[in-house]
Amino acid sequence: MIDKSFDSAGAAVADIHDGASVMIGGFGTAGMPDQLIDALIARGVGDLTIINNNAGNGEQGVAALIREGRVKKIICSFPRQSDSHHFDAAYRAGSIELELVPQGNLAARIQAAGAGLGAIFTPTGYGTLLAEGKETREIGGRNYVLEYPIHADFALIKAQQGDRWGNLIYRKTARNFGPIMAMAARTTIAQVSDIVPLGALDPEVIVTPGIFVQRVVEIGRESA
Amino acid sequence: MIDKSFDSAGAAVADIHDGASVMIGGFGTAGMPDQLIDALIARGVGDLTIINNNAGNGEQGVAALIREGRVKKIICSFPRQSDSHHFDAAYRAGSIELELVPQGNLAARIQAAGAGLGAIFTPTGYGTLLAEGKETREIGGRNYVLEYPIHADFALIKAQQGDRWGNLIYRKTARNFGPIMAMAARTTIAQVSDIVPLGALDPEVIVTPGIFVQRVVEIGRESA
Amino acid sequence: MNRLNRDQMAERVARDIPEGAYVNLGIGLPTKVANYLPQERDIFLQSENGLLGMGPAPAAGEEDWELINAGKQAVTLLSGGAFFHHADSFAMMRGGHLDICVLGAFQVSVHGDLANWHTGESGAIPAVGGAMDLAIGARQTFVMMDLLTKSGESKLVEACTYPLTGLACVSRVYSDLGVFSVGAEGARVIELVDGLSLEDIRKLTGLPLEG
Amino acid sequence: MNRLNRDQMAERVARDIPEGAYVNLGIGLPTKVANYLPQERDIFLQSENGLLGMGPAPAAGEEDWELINAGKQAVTLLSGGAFFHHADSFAMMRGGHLDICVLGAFQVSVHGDLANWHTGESGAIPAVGGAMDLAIGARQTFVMMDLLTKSGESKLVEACTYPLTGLACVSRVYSDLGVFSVGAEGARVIELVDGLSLEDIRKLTGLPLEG
Repeated sequence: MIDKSFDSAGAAVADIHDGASVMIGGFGTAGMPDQLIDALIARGVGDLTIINNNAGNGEQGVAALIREGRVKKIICSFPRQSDSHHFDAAYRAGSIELELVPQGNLAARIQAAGAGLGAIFTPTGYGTLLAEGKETREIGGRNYVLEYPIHADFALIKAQQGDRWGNLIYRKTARNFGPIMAMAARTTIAQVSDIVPLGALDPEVIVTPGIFVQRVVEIGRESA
Repeated sequence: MIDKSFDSAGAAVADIHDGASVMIGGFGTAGMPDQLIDALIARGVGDLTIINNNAGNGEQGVAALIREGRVKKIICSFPRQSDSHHFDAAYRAGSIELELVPQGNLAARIQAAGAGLGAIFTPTGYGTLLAEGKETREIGGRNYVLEYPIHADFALIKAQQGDRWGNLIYRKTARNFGPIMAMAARTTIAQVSDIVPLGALDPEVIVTPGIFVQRVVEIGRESA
Repeated sequence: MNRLNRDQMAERVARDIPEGAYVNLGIGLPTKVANYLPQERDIFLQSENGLLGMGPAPAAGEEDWELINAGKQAVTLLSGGAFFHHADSFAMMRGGHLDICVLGAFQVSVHGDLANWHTGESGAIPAVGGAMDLAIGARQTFVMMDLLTKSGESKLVEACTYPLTGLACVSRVYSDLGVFSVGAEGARVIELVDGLSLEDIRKLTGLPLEG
Repeated sequence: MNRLNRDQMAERVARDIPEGAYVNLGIGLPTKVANYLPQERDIFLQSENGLLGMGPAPAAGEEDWELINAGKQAVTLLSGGAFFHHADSFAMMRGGHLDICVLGAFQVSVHGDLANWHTGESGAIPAVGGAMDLAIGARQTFVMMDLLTKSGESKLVEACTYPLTGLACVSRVYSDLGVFSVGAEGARVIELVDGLSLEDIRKLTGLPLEG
């Protein structure tokens, strides 16, 4: 019997190693897998490459990882926010590397990784600083930039419900990067509000089929 | 008030013109929009480029379009079937052009069109007849073939339920190409078993948001 | 002269958004446009973080922090709205499915080039978000901005000096002083606020604008 | 010699599919493998047309023609299964998420090249379906075939003469006469049916096979 559920966030992240690349779901705080990130901080590993839309808000989640000095590089679209002071400080101190990616290229590169593409010609960024040095091509009268897939060793995501086969459904705009990151990482770890019995999720409404999810941890609604 | 529902299949396809490119959903007969195809046949236009996984089975759907001589070119992955005699005859007579595309490249090229990519490096077909003459590239130690998006003037698809804004849900494996074709065509026409009131479809389970659908026709369960 | 305030600018943009349009209002100032869309028109607001059919802000105390917009503000979903993941959301933009997006800007060139993501100052922390995708993806990109900087320089320019967001992507500029079309043919005046002449606007912008 | 029939071949393949594997059984002969997967093992069968967790054929009269497999046969869905669209389905294959696929073949080379989609005969109507995607996408591609053609030629070959489906993609060949590994190191015999010697198989295949 296959049971992908783990008893604790700590157990679920126990093999994330120094130097790992880690995708982290969430847009702002919606869909941020806080308990998994806390467990990752508690593990004490560093030199991480983090892929997230933002570079942390306030004191939680990605911000806390940066505050604790665990992040070597961040790949994101929107690092600068009113409460991104931990990133700002690290960036100004030169202690964190930033790869700034337009959000649509970020999503498309993650999706390309999950789908096994080698590279994509994307319309976004052509003629801007963010395409400097990159291969470009005119196709059908429009200009495109060649961008490569973003793979990761791990993805930490948050979903609403999961089952022991790893099937997931999400809640409202907390869905955001979860489904595509699950497809792009070698090991996807989902924190969910509830683990439900196999068959409880309607096969028509499962957003992430279990093939893309290796571990599921129930966090509960109150603490999530 | 926006109401994308049409009274009849005939009215919904009334502007499909000679020479149009038309994506048609379905894998085998599952998800085949038979009533829309019948209406298209009744319109009498020809020189069509059809994009479908197959090249028609038996006497219905795509097979009937081919039988009636309406198809100039078909882009598909699996034309040869036990009951694909209308395609077989047209192909042998040289009266239909075939672009044979591996099924994953077909899906990826349709998805690329919907997503606005200029081209993709895809792993499938490298070193085979189906990549002859195409640009290839080694990326990260693996070989890829450059493939271009497939756009269409129209997509004819079949869904289970729709609403007046064009939101759709599908049924079982009849989903197949519907969601990605809806994204890749300029005008997407969906035949549905039921048009339901706005708000009846749970926003978490809508598979194709209405932005990708221009027309919805209720066919009813019996005849569908 | 009858300079428009921000709400009046938003109202002016809203007037040009037709029924049935799929629209993204970016973040910041353009989100005000939503307040002026007539209730009787079905207009579909998209937010990059995965929703279509965005409704107004919830009542205080009713916020659901898993139902937010691109500016991370709590919003609601209209009946008929839908949720989807990030790749599908950006496919809507980049695949040309959005009719209109409305963005703020540092500068817009007469040919429709847009600069709105980066001041180019050394030491500034850059952040682009979805701006580049929206700018080049939507069928029409409207810019909403004050026409002049605080120090009186025109933000409608012959060529942008700030780092670009996208090339030849803006079609209209809605400003506090007037509405302009921009593009391959250059810039033209569509309308000016009461009390401002074509001569005045040429002086303010330094551009040989025509009506 | 104890030549395996098709059901025995299917049973032999099934023995090598571990619990938890995500597996695609293509169309035709390999679909028989499903009949021999032990009930007590959770094994996830994927079908290219958009389902994961495929169950056995329904009882006669219970067919739902919107619940079919890649071979267009009526199937069922296990509890815990899911439906998805074609791009996601092929992402499962091409993105390396499937552990194993099992395909038929016209020829397999000792280096793992596969030919299974086209005889190359002029006038033949070619059809590829998902074969090329599966062959190069799954982490392991198993081939299930008779080792010899009807006229006695080996289908395990030094180099394929039929048009290729994929290069260096097959890792194992399950045949009526034995099981072989193929790949960068060339072909090796894993097991032979009772009554067949290494010498015999070398003669039959014309290949310098080792055990």
